[in-house]
Amino acid sequence: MKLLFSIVTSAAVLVSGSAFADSSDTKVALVPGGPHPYFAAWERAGQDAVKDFGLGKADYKVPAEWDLSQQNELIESLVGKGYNAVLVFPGDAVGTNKILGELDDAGIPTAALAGCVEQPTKAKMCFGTDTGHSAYLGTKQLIDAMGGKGKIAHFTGFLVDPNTTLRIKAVEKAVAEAGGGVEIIQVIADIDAYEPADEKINAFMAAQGGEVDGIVTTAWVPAVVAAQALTNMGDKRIKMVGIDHDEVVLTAIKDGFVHGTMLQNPYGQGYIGSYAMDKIRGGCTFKADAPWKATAQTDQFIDSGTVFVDSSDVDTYVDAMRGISLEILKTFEDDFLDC
Amino acid sequence: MAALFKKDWFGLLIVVIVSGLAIAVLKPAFLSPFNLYVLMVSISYMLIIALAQMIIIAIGQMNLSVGAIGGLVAISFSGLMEVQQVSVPVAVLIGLIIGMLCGFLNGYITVRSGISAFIITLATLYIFKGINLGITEAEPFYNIPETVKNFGNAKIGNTPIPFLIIIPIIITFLMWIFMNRTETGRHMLAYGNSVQSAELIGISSSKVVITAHVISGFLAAIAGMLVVCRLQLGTPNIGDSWLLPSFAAPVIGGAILAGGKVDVIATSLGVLIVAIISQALVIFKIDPFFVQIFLGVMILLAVFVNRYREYKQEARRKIFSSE
Amino acid sequence: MNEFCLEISSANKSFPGVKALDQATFQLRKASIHALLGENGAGKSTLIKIITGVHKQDSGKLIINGKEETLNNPNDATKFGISVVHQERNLIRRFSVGENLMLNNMPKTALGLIDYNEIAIQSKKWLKILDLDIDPNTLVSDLTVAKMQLCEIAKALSLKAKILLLDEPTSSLSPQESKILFSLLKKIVREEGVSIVFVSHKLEEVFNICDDVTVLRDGQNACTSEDIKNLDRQKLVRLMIGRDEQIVKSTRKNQNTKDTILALKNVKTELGHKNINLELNRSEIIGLYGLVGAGRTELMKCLIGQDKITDGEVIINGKKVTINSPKSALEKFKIGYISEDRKKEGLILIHNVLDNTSITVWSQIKKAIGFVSDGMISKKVDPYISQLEVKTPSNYQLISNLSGGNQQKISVAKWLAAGTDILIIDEPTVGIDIKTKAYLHELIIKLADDGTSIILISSDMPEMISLADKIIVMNNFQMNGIVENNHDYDSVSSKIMEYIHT
Amino acid sequence: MNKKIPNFIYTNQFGLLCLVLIFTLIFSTSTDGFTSRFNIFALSRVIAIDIMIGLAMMVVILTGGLNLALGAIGVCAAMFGGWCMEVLGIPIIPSILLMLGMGSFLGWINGIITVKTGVHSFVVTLATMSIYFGFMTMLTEAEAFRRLPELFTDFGSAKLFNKYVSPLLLVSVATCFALFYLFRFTDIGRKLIAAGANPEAAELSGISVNRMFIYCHMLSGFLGALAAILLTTRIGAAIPSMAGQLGMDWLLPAFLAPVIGGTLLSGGKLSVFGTMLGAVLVTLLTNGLYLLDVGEFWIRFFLGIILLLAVLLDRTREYFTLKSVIVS
Repeated sequence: MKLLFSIVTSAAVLVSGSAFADSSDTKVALVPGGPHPYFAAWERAGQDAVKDFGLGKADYKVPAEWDLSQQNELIESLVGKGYNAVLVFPGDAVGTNKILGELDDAGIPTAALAGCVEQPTKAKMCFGTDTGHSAYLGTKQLIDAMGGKGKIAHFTGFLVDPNTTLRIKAVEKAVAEAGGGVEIIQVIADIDAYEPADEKINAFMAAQGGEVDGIVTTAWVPAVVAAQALTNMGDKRIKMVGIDHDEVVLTAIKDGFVHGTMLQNPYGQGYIGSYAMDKIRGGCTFKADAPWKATAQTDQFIDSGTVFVDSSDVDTYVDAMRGISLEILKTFEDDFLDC
Repeated sequence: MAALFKKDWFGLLIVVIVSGLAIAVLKPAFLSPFNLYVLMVSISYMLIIALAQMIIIAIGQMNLSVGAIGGLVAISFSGLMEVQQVSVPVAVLIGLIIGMLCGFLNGYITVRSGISAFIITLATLYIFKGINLGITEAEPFYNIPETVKNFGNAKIGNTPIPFLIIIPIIITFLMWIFMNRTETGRHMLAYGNSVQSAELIGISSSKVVITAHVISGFLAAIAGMLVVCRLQLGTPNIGDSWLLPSFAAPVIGGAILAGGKVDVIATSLGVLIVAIISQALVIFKIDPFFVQIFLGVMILLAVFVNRYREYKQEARRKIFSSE
Repeated sequence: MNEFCLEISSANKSFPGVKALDQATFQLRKASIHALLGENGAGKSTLIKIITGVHKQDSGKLIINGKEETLNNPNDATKFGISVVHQERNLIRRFSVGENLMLNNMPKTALGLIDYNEIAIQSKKWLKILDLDIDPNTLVSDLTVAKMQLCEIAKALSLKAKILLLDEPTSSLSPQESKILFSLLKKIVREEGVSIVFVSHKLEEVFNICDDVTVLRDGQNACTSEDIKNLDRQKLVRLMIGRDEQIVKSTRKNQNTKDTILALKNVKTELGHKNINLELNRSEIIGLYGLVGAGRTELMKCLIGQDKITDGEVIINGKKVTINSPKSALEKFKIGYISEDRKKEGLILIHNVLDNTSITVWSQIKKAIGFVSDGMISKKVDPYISQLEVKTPSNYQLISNLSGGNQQKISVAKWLAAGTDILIIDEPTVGIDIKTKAYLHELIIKLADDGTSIILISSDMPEMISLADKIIVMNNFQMNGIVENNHDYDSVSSKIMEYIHT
Repeated sequence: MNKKIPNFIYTNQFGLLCLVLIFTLIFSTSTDGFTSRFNIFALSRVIAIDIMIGLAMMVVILTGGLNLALGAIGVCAAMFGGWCMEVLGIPIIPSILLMLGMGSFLGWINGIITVKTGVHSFVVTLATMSIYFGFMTMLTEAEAFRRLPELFTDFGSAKLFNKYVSPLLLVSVATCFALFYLFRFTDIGRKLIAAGANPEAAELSGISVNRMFIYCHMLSGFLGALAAILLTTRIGAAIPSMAGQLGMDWLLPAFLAPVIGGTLLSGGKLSVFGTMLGAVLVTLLTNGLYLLDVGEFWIRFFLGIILLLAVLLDRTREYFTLKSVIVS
């Protein structure tokens, strides 16, 4: 809550002096993959975008379950209800494409938010985090913290999620680049629920806690549980790099049990994403020579900001995020759009 | 000794001992105090979850909403403490009452409508989980009081025994007494054996069914709160993953889904076996892609073993009857 | 002595659409055995349900020990010492005998927990009254059917029953077992002062042990508390069915054909049968007689391939064959089996008349790509349904809504429709009223006369003797001997008894 | 026999039909967009898949069992088909046949184990669910097959009848009719029902109950694969997460449709069109609730309440019709 609040107040700075006053008929739906705390900032981001950019609507709409079909159903009902732009966290990097294509056919612009869909796609852009790259950077940070050598464990989410495979490969890549000093001793996957994550991560700590030097987590739940486990053990020897901004993880960073976390920028995603959708509905198109970045999944990627945060800047990362958001917004129209 | 052999749980006990020894020999770390602690912690709430399902299996029904009740209680418990600043004992009490109310609702609707509990609890699963999400909007409660957190982490003296496991041990003991030594418990088993006979005997089905569901809700509530103690946060996801393990342990313990045959000790050993296996999978660094297959094969194996035992017993009975 | 311990006067009870009891009156003397008789649907079970507190009468009085009482539920009845032993077993099979006896009233320790030692001690007492030598710790599932029945009575007694209702208690007992039961009943009446209401279709039993008789017909009293000495069998039957009983006299025609259609030679089965030898001729009725648990039904189930025959030969029409499933028994060898357990093994209660009757013929009448319509089925089975005079509002009536007699007719009809050569009929008239019973007997004889060979399993000695051509006596999964039946009850029955005890 | 029409009023299907009509009326008057072309088309597609999933579960419920592995079978079939089309380059029709074969095969394994061990299929399919799904993730490494023939994926987006209806719905409705024919008008279908209603009686009446149970499981696998095919054309790719972790996302629609549709959980009684209407009702409700703006987080709650009311209503109907039958 605190976090959300500070992001919100920072938003005022973003838009001070903005010139977006005329109201448009753009109705943006911000659709996450399912109920999850990560996306909570989108709700406020949408509301602020309406206020600041004069959108018709920008509503945060959550599928009742983490389920691709449920998400599709929700999106379809939203379109039926008159929403004419959709920002979606893809329920599946491949499976979400079909519905985005159909929305495009119906004249509704869409974009992938927070995570990407794989190309070929009709999504106008992917604005968010390159999941693979984030895992890669996190691992790099971990290896640095370990002094370039040691044994690493990797905890991640559902195997059926293509992102999980990307993350496993990214971690392997970072380790390979570190030369022979670093070794992955175990990958534990399929722990996207708290109880099994608690069981398996603690079992790992019990069995290999003495051997392992570093832990990288690339999904929300494993990050929370692993941070909690290290805190409980009072272990500061094992270095850990987590993901996202769960309070448990942030507190553990402050207390020195976790080295750092790979933060994303959910508020900026929702805020700038809504803005971009309005622009596109207003007739803008993406430039052919826009400074896209390329990822393993798409070459129409715009980084919403992935920041590594450790104990030195855990209290101030909100400012860092704000800076990034400002930066992106400032040049967004000039860099990416033809209006 | 011969009497021991006939017990459902005897074979399971051997499995536990043999597999425990085998793992310990291959990986001595298995018997390290920390590992034993971890094992006991994970057993602590799984045991209660399994018992919450077991008592419904005893009366020949299923409770799909065990996890949803646990989740609802978990977030109510932590939410009360964080948002309403309610003291811990009061929050526990309210949590238990919510759990029992949910259970009562399941039992009452099942009895009064005569519709299968499977369907009723499928609907209430939606309702309880829906209230959970409606209240939390998927956001966890983080500010759990220190006493609760400490309880989740504390060990008894210098032993590797977690404080947490005291509750399940007491509950298991009470459940054993309940199922074996109290009239209501025996009436439940009788009801599970044959609803018609039980009613003719004069056992009140509404009393039996509602009591079983209330106990199930009560246990689910305890499990939900234990998970909060353990995770040190009240996340709305608690309970989502309970359904399969809640059935796996009683089934491995030889419970018959048609009702009337459950065993508290065998169910406990079933929990232990599942926990040992999932630990072994981590300890031996089994390829994550194999883990699912392994668990499935284990359940099938348990099924085959139970079947084989029954077959043996049947054969014995046949020989007796032809004498 | 002449005081009534239970009285029902002018009771009326209606269910939607049916008047089940119409001014019914019933008086039970203390320490007597009172027969409650009537055809199915005459109102017996409604009367029993009123006595046991399951239903409440619409009007009329219920007087217990001279005082008018109201019973709201079965527990109220128990409080007044009224206990009922149902036709269906209601013991908990996975519980011990002792626990079953004490289930309503478990002895407890100071802590309020069940005291199993005390259960054993107390239950032993009740078992002893019935001269039952059973360890109270034995599981019920390990008992024989007869012992289960006796346990049920022990259980009723354990509830301090002063009024005991027995609903068809002998339906699954052999004559010996019945005899034991009767002497026990007489003993508890004499020694414990218990009054018994006895419901049975077997009139021999009624004359054997009852003191008084009440007969119901269409919800009204056909006679009220009549002394049994004033009645004889014919009078009783007339009271029950409103006309004279038509006694079936076997008038078999061609009994001398020697055309062996089925033969078993030295058969052994996985269930434990040994040395089974049997020859069945065309148009012959062979009876299989024995105590419950003698292995008769089991032998037949092995014959039709549900369980395995492990050794010996099965010869059908002169050819050695192997029957590995009831399906091939029906389709290849035209053998049908009418189960003793209508509800569990014979019929599909949640399905309608048409589906139940035609279950055996779908394969026969199907057209291209398995097409079978209701019309085709009706055409095939309607003749049998009407031939058997099944009373049903329509072919789409659910079987569970039919009376027991009509249900049994359906389970026969489906095998008639299938057109079997060999028909195994297992206990065809258990729990069936006299009218339907007589009808079924005629039908069996007619079937045999028309060329079907029949194996008849029955524990009803008169039935066996009036129908079978020869009677095979079984005991302990073996054949003890064959009795040629000359339909003379006394001589044949004593021969059968001899064989049973060898 | 001569009163077929009035009897229909007492059936579960009629009650469902009324509910469907009532809710359609409520939603179309109180929400914007419910009757829009896009929404109706989208509904038709979701309904099509839910019907198929419901039917696949229904045929196992017929035996008094459950098929928890349904979703896992569906995903396995879809991934197998994706592999056939993308990697092996097998044409569409043979690939579809292979997928259906795969589904039936996995169902057959469920059936065989259930029949041979005599253990409740709930437990058996609980185990095979993990095994099938585990093999699937291991073999595919969770990689999706997304270069499927366009003709195949276009089917999922095609629009018929003035762009109101998806052809997927036609497939499902046709399947309903085929199943109705099977259960109502063929000897094998009648035998399946009889075996489910009372296995002992059916066996003694010359029906090979074990074989019938295996057929039911195979049919369930077949229909599960068919559902997966529809879903694959709809998603445009064969992806391992299409039915969620372990394929369990399918289970709720799979149970809801038959159960609301009046299929008896203890076996032996089913209603093909009831299942169809059940799927329609559930999808309609979800869609309507999304449109009604009840707050997405409360949707599950309202869905649960309405489901409860639906089954209770049905029970009340049964109670009253039973009474009226006795009276008449």
